[in-house]
Formats: sequence, C-alpha cells, structure tokens
Amino acid sequence: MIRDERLIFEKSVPGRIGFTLPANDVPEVDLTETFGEGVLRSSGPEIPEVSEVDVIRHYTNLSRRNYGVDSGFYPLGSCTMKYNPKINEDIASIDGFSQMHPLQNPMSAQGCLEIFYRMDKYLAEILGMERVTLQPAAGAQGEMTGLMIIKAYHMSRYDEKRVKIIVPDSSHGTNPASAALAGFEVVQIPSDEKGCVDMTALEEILDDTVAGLMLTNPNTLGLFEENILKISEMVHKCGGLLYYDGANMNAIMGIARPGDMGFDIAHVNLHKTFSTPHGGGGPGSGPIGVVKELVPFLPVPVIEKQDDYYVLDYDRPLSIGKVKSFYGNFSVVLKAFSYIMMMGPQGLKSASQAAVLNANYIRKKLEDLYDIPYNRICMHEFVLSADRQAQKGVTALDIAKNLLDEGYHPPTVYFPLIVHETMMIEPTETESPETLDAFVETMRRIAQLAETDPEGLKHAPKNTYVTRLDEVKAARNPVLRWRP
Amino acid sequence: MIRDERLIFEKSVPGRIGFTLPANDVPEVDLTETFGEGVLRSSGPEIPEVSEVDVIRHYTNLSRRNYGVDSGFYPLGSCTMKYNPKINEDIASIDGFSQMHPLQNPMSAQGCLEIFYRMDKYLAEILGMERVTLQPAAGAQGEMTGLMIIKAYHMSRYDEKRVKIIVPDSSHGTNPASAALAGFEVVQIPSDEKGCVDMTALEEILDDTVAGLMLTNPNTLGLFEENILKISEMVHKCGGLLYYDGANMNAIMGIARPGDMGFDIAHVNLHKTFSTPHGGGGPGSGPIGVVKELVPFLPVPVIEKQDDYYVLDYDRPLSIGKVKSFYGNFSVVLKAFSYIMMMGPQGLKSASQAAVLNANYIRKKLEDLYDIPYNRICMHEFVLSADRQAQKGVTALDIAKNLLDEGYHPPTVYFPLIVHETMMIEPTETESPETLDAFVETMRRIAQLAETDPEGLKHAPKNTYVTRLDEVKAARNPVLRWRP
Amino acid sequence: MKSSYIPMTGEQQDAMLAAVGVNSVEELFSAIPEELRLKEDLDIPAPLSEYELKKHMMALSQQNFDSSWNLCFLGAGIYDHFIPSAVKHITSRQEFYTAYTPYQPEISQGVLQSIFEYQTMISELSGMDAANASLYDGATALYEAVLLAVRHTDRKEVLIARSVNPEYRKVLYSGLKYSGIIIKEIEFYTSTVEDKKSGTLDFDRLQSEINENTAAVVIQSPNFFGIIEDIKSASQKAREAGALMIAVCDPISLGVLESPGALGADIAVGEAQPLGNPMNFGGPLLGYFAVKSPYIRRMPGRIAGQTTDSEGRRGFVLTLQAREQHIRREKATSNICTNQALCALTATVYLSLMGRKGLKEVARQCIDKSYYTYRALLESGQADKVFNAPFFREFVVKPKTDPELLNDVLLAEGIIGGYDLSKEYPELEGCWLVAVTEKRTKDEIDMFVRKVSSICQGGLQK
Amino acid sequence: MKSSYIPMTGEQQDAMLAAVGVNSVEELFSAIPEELRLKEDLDIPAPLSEYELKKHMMALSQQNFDSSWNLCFLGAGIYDHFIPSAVKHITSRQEFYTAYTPYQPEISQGVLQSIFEYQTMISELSGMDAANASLYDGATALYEAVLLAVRHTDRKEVLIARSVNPEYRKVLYSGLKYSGIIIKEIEFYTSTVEDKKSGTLDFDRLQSEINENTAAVVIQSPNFFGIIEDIKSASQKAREAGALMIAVCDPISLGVLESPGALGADIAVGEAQPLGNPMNFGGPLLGYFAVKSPYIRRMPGRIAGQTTDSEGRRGFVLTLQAREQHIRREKATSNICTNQALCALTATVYLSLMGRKGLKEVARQCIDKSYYTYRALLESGQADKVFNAPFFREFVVKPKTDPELLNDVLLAEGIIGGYDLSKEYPELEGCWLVAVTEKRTKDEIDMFVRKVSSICQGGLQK
Ligand SMILES: Cc1ncc(COP(=O)(O)O)c(C=O)c1O
Ligand SMILES: Cc1ncc(COP(=O)(O)O)c(C=O)c1O
Repeated sequence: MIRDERLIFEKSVPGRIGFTLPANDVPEVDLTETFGEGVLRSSGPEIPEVSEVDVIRHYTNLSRRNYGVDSGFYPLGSCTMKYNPKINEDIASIDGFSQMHPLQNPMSAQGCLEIFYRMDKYLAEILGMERVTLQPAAGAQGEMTGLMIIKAYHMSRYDEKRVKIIVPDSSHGTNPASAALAGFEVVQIPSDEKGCVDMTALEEILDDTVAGLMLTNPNTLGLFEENILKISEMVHKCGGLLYYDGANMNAIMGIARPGDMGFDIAHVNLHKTFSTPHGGGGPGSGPIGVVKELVPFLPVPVIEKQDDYYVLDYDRPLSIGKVKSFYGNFSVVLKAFSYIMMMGPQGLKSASQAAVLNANYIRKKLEDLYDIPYNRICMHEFVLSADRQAQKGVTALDIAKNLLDEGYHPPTVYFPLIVHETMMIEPTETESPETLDAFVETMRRIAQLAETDPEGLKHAPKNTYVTRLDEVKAARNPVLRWRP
Repeated sequence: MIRDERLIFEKSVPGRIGFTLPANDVPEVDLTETFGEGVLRSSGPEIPEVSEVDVIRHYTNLSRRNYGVDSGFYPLGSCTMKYNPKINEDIASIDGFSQMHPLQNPMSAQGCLEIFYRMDKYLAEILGMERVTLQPAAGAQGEMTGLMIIKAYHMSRYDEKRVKIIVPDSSHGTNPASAALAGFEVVQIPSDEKGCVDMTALEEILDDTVAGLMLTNPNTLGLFEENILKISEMVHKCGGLLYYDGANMNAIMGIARPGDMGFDIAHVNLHKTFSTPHGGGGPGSGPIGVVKELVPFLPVPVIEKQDDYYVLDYDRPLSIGKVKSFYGNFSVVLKAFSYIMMMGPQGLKSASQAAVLNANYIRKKLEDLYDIPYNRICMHEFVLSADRQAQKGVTALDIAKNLLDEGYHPPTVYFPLIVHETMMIEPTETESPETLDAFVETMRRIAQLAETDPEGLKHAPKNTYVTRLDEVKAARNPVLRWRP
Repeated sequence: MKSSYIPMTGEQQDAMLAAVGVNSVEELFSAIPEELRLKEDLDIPAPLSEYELKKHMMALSQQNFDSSWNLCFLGAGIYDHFIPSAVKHITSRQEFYTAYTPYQPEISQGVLQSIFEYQTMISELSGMDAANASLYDGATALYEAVLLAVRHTDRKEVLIARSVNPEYRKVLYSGLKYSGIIIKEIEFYTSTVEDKKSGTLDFDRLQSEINENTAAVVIQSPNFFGIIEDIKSASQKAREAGALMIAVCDPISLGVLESPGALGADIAVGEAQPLGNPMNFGGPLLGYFAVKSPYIRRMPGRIAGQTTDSEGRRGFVLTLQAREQHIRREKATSNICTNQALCALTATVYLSLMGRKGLKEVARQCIDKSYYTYRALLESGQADKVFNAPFFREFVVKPKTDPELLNDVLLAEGIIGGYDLSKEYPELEGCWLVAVTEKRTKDEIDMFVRKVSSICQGGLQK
Repeated sequence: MKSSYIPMTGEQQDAMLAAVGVNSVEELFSAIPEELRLKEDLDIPAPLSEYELKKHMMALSQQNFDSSWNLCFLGAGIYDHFIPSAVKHITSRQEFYTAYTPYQPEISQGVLQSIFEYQTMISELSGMDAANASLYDGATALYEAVLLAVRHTDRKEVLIARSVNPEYRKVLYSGLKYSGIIIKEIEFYTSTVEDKKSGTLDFDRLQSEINENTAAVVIQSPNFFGIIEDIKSASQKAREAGALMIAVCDPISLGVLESPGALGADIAVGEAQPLGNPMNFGGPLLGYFAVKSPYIRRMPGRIAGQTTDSEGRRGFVLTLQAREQHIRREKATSNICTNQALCALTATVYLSLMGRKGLKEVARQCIDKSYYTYRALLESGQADKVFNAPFFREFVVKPKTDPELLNDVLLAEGIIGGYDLSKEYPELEGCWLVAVTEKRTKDEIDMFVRKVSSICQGGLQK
C-alpha cells in the first residue's frame, strides 16, 4: 500500500489547475460595479490547486484505504450489507435519468414519474400497505415522516392528548430520536427474557396518551416478535398506531408483511433490503408505506396516474406537507427498482430465505464458543455476546479489530444496547457458504486465542493502513478541519 | 491488503451461476439431431461456476495487487506512462461508438469514419508526413507495416536486391524482430561514444543491398541524433528508406517532425505519446505515416472523403493489403483523438517541453550519485547506469525492487542493451515537480544505502503482495495453466 | 435459489439446513404465526434478465426530456452545471460506494479523510469554523439549523425571508408544525421596478418583527430570485436581538461572493448539489451545514475529526458522537443516521478538480452569462424587468407570454425553460425565473432569446 | 504551460530550468538542428475544453447507426453479444487499465494472475495445453500460427480453406507475400443445395493438395458461412501428411461444440471479441492462440507462468521470455510487444460471470435463434436455401432482393442487415450471411423476417 498521508490541501500548488472550461464567449460583467462594496469575496476560499492526475491519484489511493462490500464479507448487523448488482449503477448513470431537473414539466418527465409510481405499487405490495411515499431520504427520515403522519392523524381526530411514543429498549437509536424530534415523549419498554416485547410492561403503559408504538420485526436481536398480532391488537385498541421500522425487512420479503401484522406505517431502507449501495454513509432512501386510512396524510406530492399520464398531486389538504425537497432520492430509487425488477417475487423470497439460513448457520457454528443470549432459530441476523471472552480481557471491540486484520468487516458491536459485549451478525443472502465457513473459522480461532493468548488479541489491527485510533483524543480536542 | 490466493477456478462451485439471460423464446433445436455425432462437446469446458459477487470481489481484489499510472509515479523509460485523462475513457464508452459493427454500411458509420479521417490528418501534420494509416494495433505492428511498405516500394521498382535493414545496437527489440519477420536481413550498427549512430559504421554498410534504416529519434538513450539530416541524406543516396520508430515522439511534438528529418515512414504509439492507457499490456495503436511517394502502398482500406461523405477506399492496386482485420483499434484511436482535441497545438508542444524538462531535472539531481553514461542535455528520458552501485553488489534490479517498496514503479531496467546496469528514466510531463523531488530523494537514499548497507537492499521488495518471484523456476518448469 | 446474486446452491442449502438442524427452509420461519405467512407470491412483475432490464430502463429513460439533449434554463435551487468526467471515476471506486458509514475507522480512512477534506472545503467556502459530514439536502439542513438556533437561544420564534427557496420553507413548516416554534415570514421589498432594493429582504419588516423572542433570522443569498441579499446587515440585526443568523448560500456563488461567515452569520447551510452532483430529478442532493465554533457540539449528523493512531500517525474518526442518536437516543441533536456521504465525496472531488481558480471561473461565467441573457431578454422588448438588484446565475423577468405556456412551446423546441414564479408567489404572476450556468454558450443563449421573443411576439396566451 | 494535465506551473518551470542549468525551455532542444525546429504551431485544431469535447464527440457519435438502437443481424466475424454490466466495472478499475505490461511482477500480480486465468480458460475452451496472453486479433493470430507451423515443420506450403474469414486470409497473404511461403486455398464443396456437405471444406481437393511439403492445414469452424467443419477428418489428413492442423474456432461456439484440441488440432486460434468485448467498429479485438504442448516454446507473444516467491507463496510472472523480441531481437518467435491484455481480462471476467452454464446457454440460444430465423426466412418464400450443412449462429440464404439493396432499406428501418457475400465470394452473388445472437428476441426476429419478406415482395432491384 502506498503511504501518502497528505491531505489534498497539502498537495496544492499556487497556479496549478485541474479543470478546463469553455472560454467565456459573452461580455464580462464588471463585478465591483455590478455588485458594489463588500459583496465580493475578500479572501479565499482555500480550495486546493491541483492537477487532474493529483486528484485522481489522491482519491484513488484514499479509496484503497477503505473497505466495501466489494472488498469482502461485511456482516454488519442491522445494515444488510448485501452485494450491489453492477447493472443498477449503470442504469442510474443513464443521462435520461441523471440529467433530469426536478421542476421540469411533469409531461417531460414521464419516465421518472412512472418509476416512482410503479415503485410505490411494488413496495406497497411487499409491505402489505396501501400506498408508499418515496420522499424520505433515509430510514431515519422515513421514521420522522411516519411519526409526523401519526401526529397528523391524531390531530385530525382532535385527539390531542396522545403525546407518547413507545419504543422497546432494543430499538435502534433513530427510533427514539425521531420520536423526540417529532415532538413526542419517548417511553421505553423492556424486552422480556425471550428478547421480545415485554407484554406486561406494554399492557401497563397503554392508555389514551399513547400515540403509537415503533417496532422492528424481526427485532434488532434478529428475533421475530411472536406476539405481534396481540401487540397490534392491544395498541390499536387503545387508539394508538403501529410504526414498523423496516430495517430488517430482508428477513421476510415475500414471506410476511408488516401490513398483515397490523402495522399502520412501515418504512424500508432501500439501501439495505433493496441493495442500493450505501456510499460510505449515504445517500439512502427510506420510503414509507401506510394503510388506507393514512393515505391522505402522505407528504406531497403523491404521484398519480391520470388517464395515460403520471402527474404530481399536490392538492391533498390533509398531507403533512414536505419532509424533503422534491420527491425523494430518485437515483437510489432507480437502483432499488431495477433490483426488484431483476429479482421478481421468487427472487425476493429466495433472498430472504437464504439470508435467514445464512444467519442461522453462523449462529449454529459459533454457539459452543460464544454466548448466544437468545439461542433459538433467528431471522436474518443474530446477536452474540463476547461476555465469556471479556472475562479474559478480550472485548467485543478487540474481536472486531482482530477481524479487520483477517480481512473482514466486523459485525456491529455494542448494539443493541440490551446485550453485553454484543456482536450483531448479519451475513445477508449474497454471501456464499464458503465465505461463511471461512468467517466462522476465524471467529473460532479468535475465541480460542481469547482463552490461550488474550493479550495477543489486544493489539489489533496491525495490517491496516492505520492502527487503533485514539477516539477520545478526537472528541476532547476536536480538529474538524484542516487549517492553512 | 486482503490475502486471498485462490484462482477463480478454485472458487468454483458446481451449479452456482453469475449470469442472467432472457429466457429462450424460440423453439429449441434438437442438438444431436441437428449436428450429428462427434460435433458436440463431450466434456468441459471447465469454466468456473461463480456468482456475480464472487467475480467482482475476485477481480477487484486482483486489481488491488496491481500498480498503474493512477497509483503513482511510473517512470518506465521508453513507455511514456503519462496520465490518461478520464474524459477519454468516457468518450470511448459512448454506445454510438462502442456498439458499431465494422462491416456496417459506411454511410451508417460516418462518425467513426470522420474520426479516422481527421486523425489521419492530425497525425500526418504532427509527424510531417503525407498520409497516415491507423490500421496497426501497436508499435510493433506499425513497424511491420512500415517494413512491408519498404519491401513493396523496392519491389515496385524491381529493386530486388535490397535485403538488409539497418538497426542501431541501441534499438528496441521489436525493430530487428519486425525486420526479420518482414523477410529482411538485420544488420546492427554500433553507437558512437556520444550514444548516437556511428557515422563511419553507417557509411561502411550502406550499399545497394540496403532496403532501409530504422531509427528512433530521440534514440533509446534519450538523445537526439544530431546527424539526422546527414544520416537521411546518406541512406537516401544509396537508395534506402528511413523508418522512424515513434515510441519517443513525446519529446518533440510540435517541436520537430520526423518527416522534416528525412524519414519516409514513421509510426507513433498512441498508447504512449497520445495518452491512451496501456491496459496492463494493450490494446494499443501504432499508426504509421508515410511520405507522398509511399501513399500508394498503404494498407487498405484508406479512408477518403468524397463530396461530403467518408468512404473506404479499397481500390489501391499497390497497397500492401491488410495487416490486421478492419481499420485499426478504433476505440484506442478515439481516446487519442480526444486527447489531441483537448491539447491543441500549444498543448502538445507544452507537453513535450515539460516532458523534456522533467527528464533533465531528474538527470541533474542524480548525476552525482549515479553514473550517467551520456551526461548531457537529454530529451524526454535518459539512461543511468547502476555500475557504481553494482560494484557494491547492488544491481539495477535491486534498485528497482527497492523502488517498489517505496511506492514507485521502477524505470525500465537493462534496456537499452548497450549500457551496463541500465535504468531508463522517463518521467513524462504529467508528473509534478514535487513527485520528481520525492523520487529523486528516494533514488538518492538508495544510492547512499548502496554505499553503507548494500546487503539491506538485496531483499526488496518486502511491502508487496508477493516478494521476489522465482523467474528461473517459472521458465524451467512452465506451469501455464491451472489444471482441475 | 437460482440467482446470480444468491450463491447458495441447492446442495449447499440442504447441507446448511442439516447443520442448522431443521428439515426445511420453511421451518426457519416457524416463529412467524402461520396466519401471517404469505400463501401466494408477491404481486410484482416476473423477473427480468439483466439485458431485458437494461432495455426496459432505456425505454423508460427515453420518456424523459433530459438536459443532455435539451438546453436547460431551469434552476430554482437545482442547477445544471458542468461535471468533470474525473468525478465519477472516483466516486465509482467500489471501495467508496459499497462501504457503510465508517464505523470501523482503521479500514475506513478513505471515506473519513474525504469527509475531513469536505468539512474543510465547506468551512472555507462558507467562512465557518466547522462543517458536518452532510445532511439530506438544503431544505433539511435549514430545518436542522433552525432547531439548533431554537435550542441554543431557548427561544421559540424564527424569522425567515419569504425569498428563501419555497421548498425549504415547506420542509421547515412541516417539520415544525407541532413543535411550538413560531415561524414568521419576512416579505421581500418591492416598490418601483427600478429600485435597487426591490426583491431583497425588507429590512423594515425585519426590524419590526425581531425581538427578544427571536431565535433565528434566516435569509438566503443569492435568494430564490437569484438576488444577492445583505447578510451583513441582517447579521447585525440578529446579533443585536440575541438571535442567531442563519444564511442559506449557494456554494458556487461563494467562489466570488463574500462568505456568510465573514458577513457575520452564525450558521451557513445550503444545497451543495451544484458541486459536481447530477440533478438526478431532485435526489440525492447534498445539504451542507457549517457553523461558528460556539455551535460545534450542537451540530446534527456525522462529523469526522482528526486524531492519531497507536503509532502516532495522523488518522480520522467519526467524532463528537455523544450528540448522536445511537448514543443519546431521544436526546440526540438530530435523528440523522445515513447521510449523503457519496455526494459529499462528489463535491470534494469536484472542488479539488476545479480548484480555487476553476470555482471562481464557474461563478464568473454564471454571472456573465446570466447577465448577458437578462439584458438580451430585456432588449428584445418581449420581457419586462421585475427587480433591479444584482443577481447571481438567475434572474426574474416578466415575459409577454405566460411562463407556463412559454415553457411548453420551448420544450417542444428542445429547451427547458425557466421557473414559473406564480406557482409559489401569487404576487409574481407572470414572472419567470431563468437560470444560466457556465454550460450555456452565447449561441445557445442567443437562440433561446430569439425563441422566447418570437414566441412572445406570436402573442400566445393561455 | 497551462493545462490540467501538465502540473508544472510557470514558477516551477523557472526553478527547474535553473536547476538544470539552462536559460530557457528552447535551450533544452538545442541538440535539434535549427533548421528542423518548427517555426510555427502545428496545424491542428485549437484546444477544446472537456465539456466542448464531450459535445463534439457526442455529435460525432450521432452520425453513427449503432447497435444500441438498431437491431444487428450482422456478424461475419464480429458479433453483437450481450455483455454483463459487471465486466466493465472490473476493466475500468484503474489499477488494471492504467498499468503497463507486467514487467515488475511483484506489483503486477493482478494482471499476471488474470492472464494466467485467461490462458487456462482459453486452453479449456480450445482443448489445448497452453495459450498465450493474447494477440491483436483472430487474423494476426492465424498469421502467427502459420509461421509457427512453417518453422516447426520446416516446410513452405500452407493449405487454407477458402471458407476461412476473408479478413484473416487477407492479413495472411499480406504478411506472407515475400516470405517464400506458398498458400493454397481449398475450395468449399458445392453440389446440390440439399447436399449436407455443401459449404464445407472440399476434402477431395484437400486430399489432392496435401503432401510432404504441407506445413499446415487451416480450417475454420464454424466457417465464414457459419457452417461447422469436420476438424477431426482434416486433422487426420494433416497428421498423415506430417503437417500441423490449425483450427480457427469461435469461442462462444465452444460452449457446446467439441474443442479443436479434442478433434486433433495442433493449434487453435481465433477471435475472442465475442467474449465480452464490444464491437468497437472492429477494434480492439482479441486474438487468442492456443497449442498442444510440443509447440509451447514456439508460441508468439506474452505468456504468464506460475512460480513461487521467496516465501514460497504462489505467484505469477511473464515467462518463456527467451522467445521474445526484447531478448532475442531478430531471432524472436514474433515481434509482438504490446498485445491486448485488457481485452483478455474482459474475456476472463465475461467467462467467469457466464460460467460454464451461461456460456452453454448463450451458445444454445445462438443456435436456436439462428435456426428459427433461418427457417422463417426460408418459409417466407422470399429467401432461398444456399447450403444445407449444420451451422452455428450464422447462416447463408439467398433473398429475392439483392443483399446490398435489402440492407439499405432495412437500415432505414433500424435494422443492420446481414453481410453481402458477393463482396468476397463472387460465386455467391446474391447470398446473404445473417447472424443471430442471443440478444435477438423472437419478436425482433419475426419483425426482421417480416420486413425482409415485404421488401423482397416489393421486388426492389438494383
Ligand atoms: C434498525 C434500524 N432502524 C433505523 C435505521 C436508520 O436508517 P437510516 O440510516 O437509513 O436513516 C437503521 C440504520 O442503521 C437501523 O438499523
Ligand atoms: C522504442 C520502442 N519501439 C517500439 C516499441 C513497440 O511498441 P508496441 O509495444 O506498441 O508494439 C516500443 C514499446 O515498448 C518501444 O519502446
């Protein structure tokens, strides 16, 4: 690996250029005369001055210090790091899609609108919902949108005392954060010894101040909430709505549907379940589906078909408005749409089946050496605890760092918060049994080393571009930008 | 770096698939009935059975064990490893070019033909020649084509005793190889103490059996043949032709032209001078230009303009015929065409100027620590000798391997053959002074280590995916394919 | 399970089921109540092969009139700028685009360093001390900025210029609907057309609305009409009232215009799509978010910070995570998790390629070409002046033909016309917002002006 | 030196000139005789910026009728096969395409291993013991094969089927013109149209021409007419005469057809463009070259071989270099230096993706679809049978309208018609060579047949 630690700014040379532009062929405006005093920039910006080859080498080499799904196994629980088919990337680069302006006359954007419209239908079918909005840019924004709809729904019924949103203690951080942001009071309920919603606790909390319950199912332990029908009945009975965090949809595509479980609103992460690449942290897409009763509250515009044409319907008095500009992360939607078109009903189902089988396979192969707090058949992911190893001084974090040295992206660590020394393993369906076997073997070797040579595991990673980084230092003295 | 030593075959699992094809929508032909006995394959082929993710990971990771211009400095002398502008790659991928069949009606391929036609003109201007054929797929094929033209020319004059081609001892291996292949007797002449053609030796050899002389200018020592006008006069006088190996054109674009020097035929390597990427060993493109007298001998077809249309002219009785199917490596030509269009006359000249300045700069900065056999102002490259280091036991090869560890592609070693422990350094114009300085510093450090710790330099490379490879073993017991 | 994306073969499946100790795939799902298990296939189309898909999608794309073959004069927040080819060559490096958020810094230095560089560039452009790693878009960035201001000042009123992008205001209104935060819009100034201030923030109204309840003042410059606002005076007013100044600024304009930071703004946000990101029918976009130091720990979203590794080498990590949802849950500064990392990388590569000079040149050409277009339209006599303040890249005129009708005719001739302002500003009935980027040539502009004036002369009416 | 591709700034240039000890750039060129130094700029167009270039090239590409929007029924050696998207994603990895020939194996394991895999796949397909790393195209591969045979046998006569691709034969004739090697063409057999042998090699003629001077027998299967030849019998004849058997084979067909190796050929060559390489208006192509073991050290071009590194790990190097020009100079087996490495990588990735099953499926669909088309054309009554032997992907018919005319009309309707055989085979006047790959759907074929027959019924004549 080529060691070049400089920032792009540190490669800048005054006067060097990396761009070419057509020569200006219109008269020049006199800037100071036109704009007057104080409007024009007095100094900077310190944007680097480099050539095209500098830029290409710099970022190509940076990319080589990064690990993606295309580099190897990425069992990052809750993130569904499945393989991203290459054809989808090509499709998203078609000029006829990528060079469309969102405010064009809808008649000149029928291709885009058809995709939105059909994607709404497909996702509605997959989720068991009535309609879907593709506006939210990610899961968290989907949640926010859903919660706004819950709010709007209750308000439309003048039911103003519903201020509480219930979330299980195993829920993802975005759930309570979104609820709080949407102006709700967040009530956390515990999980029972089986890892599911504690029914007594739920029972106790349910009253007419409850606006809704947020749940992911299978939950973040990878377990299906077996009481889901009971839960939804209870919540509905007390007048609340059920929100489905669809981050875990990869377990149940074509097998079961949140709508059928009694959920009123459900989001999916296209960047997880529907295989759009995660981009090192986005862009994603978090469409939400709603039951019939909630359709009027969906964000505007809703894409409708009138006669043979697709139109943008803004005339929806009960709509919560807009959660994001325009219509959603179109090019992400495009990739997910392509994925669905290539998988078909059978393909999606097979994907979930294989994802679940893969997770169970790893679970089985590790159960003797690691603690598995809820050791039964899991869905697409499961949680183990490195507690046994931690007693020897080898934490989940140490295990993760050792996996780096072995060429793996580690599982999610320390989430969900209700399990000690958690490692959350989600292999996805795009991994081969050979890959799983190799990973299992590595995990077993690490477990054995934790017994025989725990100290040896404390210094990983060694084979990476940088060794263990001082996060405390970073937070204590934040250096958030380069300074000239 | 992820260590995965398996071949793609070793990842194969029976029944696994990586392809999708439309279902066959026509009736199936009964194969045995149609083809009869013995025509159908009885076994194999053992093509791997892998999934798309397997393929992507396998080759992505393989790519990470490779070094290109985009990885860093690549001063491989004689190869002009300049930066390859990205726009050219995009242009070559345009469907309107890449999806053209060569046998289409020329009226349906006017875009392609216009590019060939204009490229012919541009290169003719750059070379100082009358016309250019773009048919040859690489420099060596350009040479071959040129030599066939030389043959055809003499034969057309019934001058059948011209059987010799003269090449300097500093010439590239393809020169004598091409000459031999074209049916000539190869006569090698020595270089003089200045590194140029030995004029007395040349004088002696010139007679009416000489068909021609092949020369690159600047030559492979990076030196301009100062006697070039004299040489061409002498060769012409005795009835021979002059062939220009244009591998070194990057020194003189817009500054001097082979045609003006007296050359009758000249090739250029588009994959060197005109910045088309080398692809890890091709495809290249080696167009040749010829003087007016030789135009009738050019390979068919020649692209001509008739009225407003471009046509393929096959009706050329003196033509040597075809050296390659169709018209040349079109998509490579396309990239070089784009390059010329972006550089313009000034840009090409600046490129040569900067290339020459860069080479001289490195030469100057190394002259105290390395032997520089012909230490005067060089053109776009120069040759140093590691003789001094070799006396301490550190060969040019060792130096090269140490450069690998420092993140550089080494210079060409052991070519040209007339210098001991040669290293041929060609920085090209796309490298920044900072890069040159860093390289110089590394080369100086190595030279110092050769004095102080020669043994320490014998074990490089250490930081590469594999360490020094046993080439003798490979040649002695050739294993040229994987076996199941 | 025959799919090129699912490597498990039938035989392997059997072996794995056996290893797990179940008899069938179905058994794996036995935790799902029987009545919930789907009995039929999903009602979605049968699978297409890759080649069929490609043809299908090409056909759909051909239903669109895109800017690769139509001339785009539409802006209104999303701009058709030139994107150097090298940008995509970097962002399509698989190590970048197939990675998750950089939770494991040792194998994510590529993304982390690029975010750090992005934060630096955004800070430089906006004249701020720090920036985050991106937000969904300009609109949500503004929403987050307002929340920051409300929390920081512990006040509940926000003053926002009516000339702020309507999309942004809508997102803000939806997001704050039940929050108890009061938003007041400040009109733009209008008197005579010739008044140099017309189209800019009405400072008298600002003065009368601002008070000790004001958490923030929000203005946009160039504003939605392309007009440059007086951020400096607005900042002064905000500071006097103890409110925070939030400036929404276009990043390309900051190549030549003074930074909001230098003009006194506390927070700068905006849409960074113009920095190398394709328009993509409106998404993904790239919300940038930058602040002065006092507000750093209140920023939403991911932030990369510099640190050292165990051998003392420089490295980067996600930092200040104590603000974030995965640690603080309902007390987080924001719920954002997945952001727009690849778009931020795009902007970073774009800015590196353009460099300081290139960015200035783009900005310069936007000014020159928009002014050229503006003047030519006015000179044609077929479009009237509406405002008279200096603008950047985009301007308002009132053509003799209704904008919607005009756009329809232009579209048929391969031109994507300007934005019909009456949609969002009834008071600007008949007004047309035209954007001209560096991509437009003089010839194209001349043709555009010719077409517009000939359509107007034709006297088309609704 | 203002260029985004030349990083040296003016200041740096001055400093460097000083370091070199010259006063000006011109001084660097003082070795060039004054009279040779150009006084004026080259007469080539003024530079375009990237965006202008892109527009210019797009406009040029639009002068072409390409196969992305026209239906291609043209083959004759170059084929319009489906290329999975993943192929380009690999070949556009910069570490691959911006590298030189792998002279430094330790940093070139990517290219070297991929060549080793390519060699294996080609050997497998062709049933040979070894293959080289690629040659320019099928035509030059054949030329090299003939040279090998001549050298190996020390004989001077070569028998080649007239049904070998005319482009290949032309390249061979040009290359051998002054070599003293005599080439004799063996006609294809024709008697009645119904004869199953018509269109295949005329074995009687072969028999009468072959003798102790014959260095090689060259046949192509499927031959230029798409017809499968009897390589086995030809090999027998060659062996009996002490000549080498050179078979030119299409690699896609080898998914289902018996390999030339198994049928007794000594050398297999051909055009591997169909393996994932776009048609690219005829270049770059990919010549493959494979041999039985006795000929390995006579092979032309680059060869990768397996070895071990100093720690005993498997690795790959360029090997058997003693054959090559840079070592042997005029005694080299060939002059080839730069070959078609990236095209070979393309083929390798393509084959990996398609896998054994996919390759067979492609071959299968080519057969089914070409037979379907063939039969429909004959049934239409507007095209006559010419040969009656089994074919692969491509066949000859004689339509009622002259092929050239027919093609012109078809082109206007978005169809790239077949190859007019009269160009190269006067005896096949009016004959049309039609190729049908897996890309063509039944609907497209039906439309094609309908159009052909309606044009023919229209009775168009030259
Ligand atoms: C269970 C769960 N819910 C919600 C989210 C939030 O989704 P996003 O990152 O798309 O905002 C995630 C993503 O990490 C998740 O795993
Ligand atoms: C001086 C010289 N001549 C000829 C050649 C042959 O060119 P090609 O590799 O394109 O066949 C080369 C390439 O290495 C060269 O350097």
